[in-house]
Amino acid sequence: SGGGAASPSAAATAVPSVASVAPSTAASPSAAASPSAAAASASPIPGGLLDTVLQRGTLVVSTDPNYAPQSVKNPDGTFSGFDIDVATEVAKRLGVKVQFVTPDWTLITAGNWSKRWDASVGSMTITADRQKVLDFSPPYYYTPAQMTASKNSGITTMDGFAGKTICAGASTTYLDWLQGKKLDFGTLSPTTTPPAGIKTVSLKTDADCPQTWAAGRNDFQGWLSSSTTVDGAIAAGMPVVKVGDPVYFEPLAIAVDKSGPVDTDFVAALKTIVDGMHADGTLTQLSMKWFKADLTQGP
Amino acid sequence: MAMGVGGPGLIGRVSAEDGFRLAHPDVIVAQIAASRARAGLRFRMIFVLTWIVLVGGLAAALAESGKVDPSFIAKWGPFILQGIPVTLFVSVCSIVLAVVFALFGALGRLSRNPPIYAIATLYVSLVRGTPLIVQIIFVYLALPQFGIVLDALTGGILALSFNYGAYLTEIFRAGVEAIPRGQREAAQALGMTERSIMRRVILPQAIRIVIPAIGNDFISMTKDSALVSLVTIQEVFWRAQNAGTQSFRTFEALMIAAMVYWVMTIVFSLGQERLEKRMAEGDVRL
Amino acid sequence: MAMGVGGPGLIGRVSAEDGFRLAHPDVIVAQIAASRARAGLRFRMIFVLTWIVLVGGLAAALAESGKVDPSFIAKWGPFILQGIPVTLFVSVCSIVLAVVFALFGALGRLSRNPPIYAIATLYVSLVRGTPLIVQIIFVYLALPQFGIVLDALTGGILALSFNYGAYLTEIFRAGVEAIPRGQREAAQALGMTERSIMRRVILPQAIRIVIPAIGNDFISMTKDSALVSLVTIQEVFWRAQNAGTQSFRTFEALMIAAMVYWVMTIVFSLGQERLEKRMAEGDVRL
Amino acid sequence: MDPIPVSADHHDPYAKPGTLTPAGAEPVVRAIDLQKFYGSNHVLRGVTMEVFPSETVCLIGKSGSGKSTLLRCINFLEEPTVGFIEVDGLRVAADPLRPRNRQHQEQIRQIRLRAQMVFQEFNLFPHMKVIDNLVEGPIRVKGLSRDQAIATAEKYLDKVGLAEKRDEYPGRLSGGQKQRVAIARALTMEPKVLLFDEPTSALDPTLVGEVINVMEELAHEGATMIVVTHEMAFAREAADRVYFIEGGTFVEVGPPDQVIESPRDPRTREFLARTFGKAHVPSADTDTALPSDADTRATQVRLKSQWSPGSQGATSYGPVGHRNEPG
Amino acid sequence: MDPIPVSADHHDPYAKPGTLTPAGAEPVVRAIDLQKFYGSNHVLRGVTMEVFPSETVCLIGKSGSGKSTLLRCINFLEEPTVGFIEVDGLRVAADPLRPRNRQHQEQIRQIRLRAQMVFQEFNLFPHMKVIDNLVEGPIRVKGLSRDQAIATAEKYLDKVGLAEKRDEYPGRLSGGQKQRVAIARALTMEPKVLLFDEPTSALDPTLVGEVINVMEELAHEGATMIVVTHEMAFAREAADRVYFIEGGTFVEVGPPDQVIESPRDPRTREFLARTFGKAHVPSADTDTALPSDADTRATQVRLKSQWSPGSQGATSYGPVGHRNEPG
Ligand SMILES: Nc1ncnc2c1ncn2[C@@H]1O[C@H](COP(=O)(O)OP(=O)(O)OP(=O)(O)O)[C@@H](O)[C@H]1O
Ligand SMILES: Nc1ncnc2c1ncn2[C@@H]1O[C@H](COP(=O)(O)OP(=O)(O)OP(=O)(O)O)[C@@H](O)[C@H]1O
Ligand SMILES: [Mg+2]
Ligand SMILES: [Mg+2]
Repeated sequence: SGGGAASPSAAATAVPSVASVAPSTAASPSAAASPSAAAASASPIPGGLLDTVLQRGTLVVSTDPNYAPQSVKNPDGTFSGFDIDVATEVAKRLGVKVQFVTPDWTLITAGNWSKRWDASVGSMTITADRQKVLDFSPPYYYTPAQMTASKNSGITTMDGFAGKTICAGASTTYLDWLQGKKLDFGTLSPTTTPPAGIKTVSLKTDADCPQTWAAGRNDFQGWLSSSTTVDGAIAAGMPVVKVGDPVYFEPLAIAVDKSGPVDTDFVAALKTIVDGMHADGTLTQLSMKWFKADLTQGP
Repeated sequence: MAMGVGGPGLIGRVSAEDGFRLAHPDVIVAQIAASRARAGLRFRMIFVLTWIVLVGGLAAALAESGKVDPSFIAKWGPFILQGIPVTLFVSVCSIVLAVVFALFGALGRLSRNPPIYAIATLYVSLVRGTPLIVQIIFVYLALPQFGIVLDALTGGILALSFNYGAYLTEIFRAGVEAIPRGQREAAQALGMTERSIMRRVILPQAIRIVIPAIGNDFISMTKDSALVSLVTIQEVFWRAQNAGTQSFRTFEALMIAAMVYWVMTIVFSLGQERLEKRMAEGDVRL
Repeated sequence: MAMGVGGPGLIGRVSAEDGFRLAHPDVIVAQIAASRARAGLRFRMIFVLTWIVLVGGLAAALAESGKVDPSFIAKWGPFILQGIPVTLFVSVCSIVLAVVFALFGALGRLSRNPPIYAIATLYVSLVRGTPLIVQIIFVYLALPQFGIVLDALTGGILALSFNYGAYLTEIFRAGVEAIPRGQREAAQALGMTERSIMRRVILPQAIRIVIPAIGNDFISMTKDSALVSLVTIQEVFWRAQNAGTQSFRTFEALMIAAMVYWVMTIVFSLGQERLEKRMAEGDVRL
Repeated sequence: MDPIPVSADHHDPYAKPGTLTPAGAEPVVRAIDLQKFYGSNHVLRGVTMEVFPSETVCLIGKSGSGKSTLLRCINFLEEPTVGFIEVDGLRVAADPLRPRNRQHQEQIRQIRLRAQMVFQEFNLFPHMKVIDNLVEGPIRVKGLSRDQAIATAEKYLDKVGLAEKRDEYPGRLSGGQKQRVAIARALTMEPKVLLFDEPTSALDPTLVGEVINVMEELAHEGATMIVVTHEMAFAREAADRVYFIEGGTFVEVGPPDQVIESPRDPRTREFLARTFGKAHVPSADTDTALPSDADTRATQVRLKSQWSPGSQGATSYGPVGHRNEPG
Repeated sequence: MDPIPVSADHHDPYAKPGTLTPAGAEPVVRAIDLQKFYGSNHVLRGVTMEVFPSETVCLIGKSGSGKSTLLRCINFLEEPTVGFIEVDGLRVAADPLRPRNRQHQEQIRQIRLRAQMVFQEFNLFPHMKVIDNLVEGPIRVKGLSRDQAIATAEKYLDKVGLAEKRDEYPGRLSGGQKQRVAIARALTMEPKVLLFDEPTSALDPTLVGEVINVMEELAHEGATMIVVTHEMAFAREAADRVYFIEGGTFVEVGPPDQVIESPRDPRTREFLARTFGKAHVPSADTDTALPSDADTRATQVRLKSQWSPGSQGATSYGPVGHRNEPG
């Protein structure tokens, strides 16, 4: 699941808006490998996803700009954020332009994109369930899932949540974990279990939870989200306190629709590009820029 | 001599000696009635058949194509159906509360006291001028700012009824204005006070005019209550979305939800039709 | 001799020699008119004052309480307002398409051909029986299953217009049925065919009856278009939610959105009133 | 038009106690120098009318001449522009410039319950049974107990011959029955004067008779009545005085055998000719005048001179009790 | 009731060519053994009627006697249950059990455009100007060019004296003007026969005259007309034959001076007495009968005997052109 928030000032750089397309200006260091390392290498499968993208010359990327600092739509209509920079760099290395669309998060995770967009560069957690409908690149970074409590609940330890109600965004892995479902992240699968006897509620997006407290409601006492979002909320003055260490780490990757055109070559190309970005420090640099921490190496 | 079409109608018999002999009037009446009944039956049968072909065909096509997973329906159907009592509870409470809002709203809109009229008009204008979805989230987030913290269910019901109250306000007002002027005049001529006239003469008649509209709004309400899913109320739509996203089968889940709502509205519409018929037949004619 | 209240009205003067002398009729008329105008003006002033006190007071209270951040409005206001053209575009396209749907729907509902009637009835029943939010997501997810992939905007417009088309279908049908039977008979008596009668006599009259309803539906549409935000259309509500979530200020963002919708509906309502007045004054009386 | 003098002491020059009026009685209704404007439309241009107890006066005139307006000003369903209304000694002056204050409103209510109106369109309350229509006023307005009110109501329902319709809803009654219930409703208030505004105009011609019969009965029993009507037969038979109004002023006033049978004013004559056909143009011998529409109905009506309490004409309207016999 | 023999060759025993009928002409309209049931309500019980060219026949009878039904069966606005309709040689048999097939529908359309109807309620198209009301039929139904249609329309609009209302909308016309436009609309179709269903019943009494004048004019110019009417003056003056219908059968048929002036059947006599007052009861000298409602209007109408082309009565209805003069 994606999730992160920061003050709008995090949107330091302007990135082209939905319709317009341009190479990344800020994100890509000179160390970037020569463009289209993967794209040029093998001839794409005719009619496949890679073929389609290269033919079109544009990579259409879905993003949910409700998650600062991963993805933000600025007041001027442009996008910015970690995911945006990653997507822009990926497109650059594919040798195509990038274009963003903004479907609802539940629609992205549901699969069956009907070729409306090519890939989701949206901090999506690789789960076994999602792998039934989506194909994933290797993780491009890992976010810690952070438990929080409302300031006036007085909760300071994980045990304090026992029997309380905890909020999470709809269709997130956080909600699944809280509801006791086994999260299958492969080697990174969490070993922790949620506090005993908790109840859950879900709001449309992660950021709705702390706002409910800020509004004065106390329908729930805890909130589970990515530490990046939590940091953003705290920075925005939400009455939130972190409780305990991260409960697990999520491997976040680029996703592609299984039901779409053949994508094996495209996924292979993604692997090459992501591995390259790890290797040449591009991802670390972007992580430091947006998160003030290096989240690209995992727990 | 005359060109033209058609022989005599079928009702009768032709004999050699006196040409055409007409059937007895009763026979004619019966034959025409039978022919009408046949035509009506045929119409209804084709109608039902068309529905079966369309709905059934669509279902079959989906099932065949493998796009729809029957095991999903078996697994999640009951979970979604459990939302029905919640949907109904929310709708019933909201319509009752909406009628209360509307009663006061309508009295305000009919008032000649300018502040009262202004307040009622602002209520109607604001509520009818903004999307329900905004209102629902707004009630959820705004009231607590003023120290009023309602649980989600109460808040959702309040938002829905506040919204429908505004629409019903105008319906009630129109209902009151539809009462012939003579009714008010007759009551005035008896020497009744304005209050009595409203309470004893105008409102009882207006309410009867307005009952069908309340019924319609109740039916809409069952559907619009889907929006309170946004504030964590686990009614049919919320459950469908939830089931859908969990199992990556939003399409099937929504289909089930749609069917649930469809059946509910059909049942309620039938109920309303019967109610209206009963009212029309009743002793009290307006 | 007589007990009672009040002296003669104020219109005239009392003189010593002949008691009360009445003013000239023109003076009476003018005095009454002036008194009426004064009362009307006073009413309107108190009305406006009440609105200002209520709306302004609320705004001031919020600003004072520190719950509302003016810098947020300054920063994100323009971003949200940029959704207005999208909202309008979606609404206009949808209402136009809805009228087309409704035209065919109404012809179907009036048809005596059973399959056509059945299809039109199914359309109306299904669409009016399920929540718009379900329909919007459904169109988005279901059509691609049959290989029809529409971009989000087209899909959203289609869903909205399909929905409103069903409601308008029934309004159109009622409009056609409101045309006096004599109109059809007169056209039949002239020897016109059923097609001509519909096209030349019934529909042109029905459409004029139905225009106010289309106007109302357009105004509702601007609000219901908020729901197409779910399928990625960046209209007012989408932008408001987005701005709100990013900066953890959903409450303020929704307040801005609500104001935008409110102003839009007020403007459109005024436009519609003028249109209706113009129609009522026009040469063509129905 | 020059200013008209208005004085609370103006008197109706034509008013004189009727045949049934107790000696020395004061008028029950006085409308003094009454004027009414609708916007700039000068509908009543100063009319003065006095009605004594037990009198029946008829108001006739063309459509739009102001008959209904005058009647509706008397019980303040319309606010008069200039002049005075006095009912049963209660006097209220016209006051069109201000809303009425509480004291005025109460006075007007008192006038209304003394001057009960019967409408052309009946205006029964459709959601109440007949009996509830009748007791509504007495209970809410006069503060009677329900039992008292029902007793009174039943008496008058019986009087109009509809005792058996007590628990019917108005929707189930014929037009004539509705109007008789409306009359009973007015009577149940036991008013000082009854105002009738074309009580038979909305009725099927075959139903006019039953209502006219009830009204005649009332007139002959000494009820005080002001009746706007086009039923000349009724006016001729039951009226003590006929007012012919045109353009908002009284053009001719007098007993029916003058105003209807031999009108002096050409406008009255024209009105009668136009409205009732030439058969109504005065002729020396009324009996030989040929029957017309209106006269066909008139056969159901007994002439005042022939009338005696308890006698029933050829057309009866059911059981009718008789109140106080006029002396 | 026993089976009635029905035969396509039945003839109207009363029908005979009218005063203006060309020699040797066949009937334009024949309704043969016509019966009509509404559900089990037996409204027409076998009527046979033949109308020759240039004849005017009037249909009179009580409300509910089946007058409108007969007229509406002739142009198939109602489907007859039994019998035949023949208009201008086109014959269509009743066929109530099946929907009409295409061929039948076309035949019926042909009959309709030959037998044009004028309705009580005018039924002008309110969204079209007067001229468009008139050309709609000719253009859509007869396939005329717009120019041709307008020329014809203007001719007939002029005939009914409303040339200057050409570009008005019907909403701006008086009732009488509306009905004259409706007549012009029917005439513009140049039909073989005109059917009038109480064309003056929806009119203010003061407007009846102008419509009657137009109809008289048409009758005298040799138009073939079947007229349902309560205007006895018109029937008396313009009709070649009067059919009195009661309970769905013709009770009395004959020239107006027989059926109206001296009816033989007691039912006819009762109808005339009840509907038109006693003034209509036959009397030896019509001129001395006292004027009544209907007669007041009749003064606007010229008697057939006095009528000559081009002459204008006391009340004219504007410029009127005259078609073919009857020989
Ligand atoms: N509420 C009103 N507002 C404005 N004008 C009115 C109103 N009521 C009546 N008038 C006008 O006052 C005039 C007199 O009306 P009124 O009803 O008193 O006539 P009337 O003599 O009762 O006629 P009718 O026989 O048609 O009932 C008419 O010109 C009418 O148009
Ligand atoms: N469409 C219909 N459906 C059922 N019954 C009808 C219909 N039209 C007429 N009738 C019945 O047929 C009978 C004759 O009606 P019709 O209209 O022919 O009478 P009419 O002689 O024209 O009377 P009027 O003078 O009132 O116009 C009446 O009893 C009427 O109730
Ligand atoms: Mg009146
Ligand atoms: Mg008729």
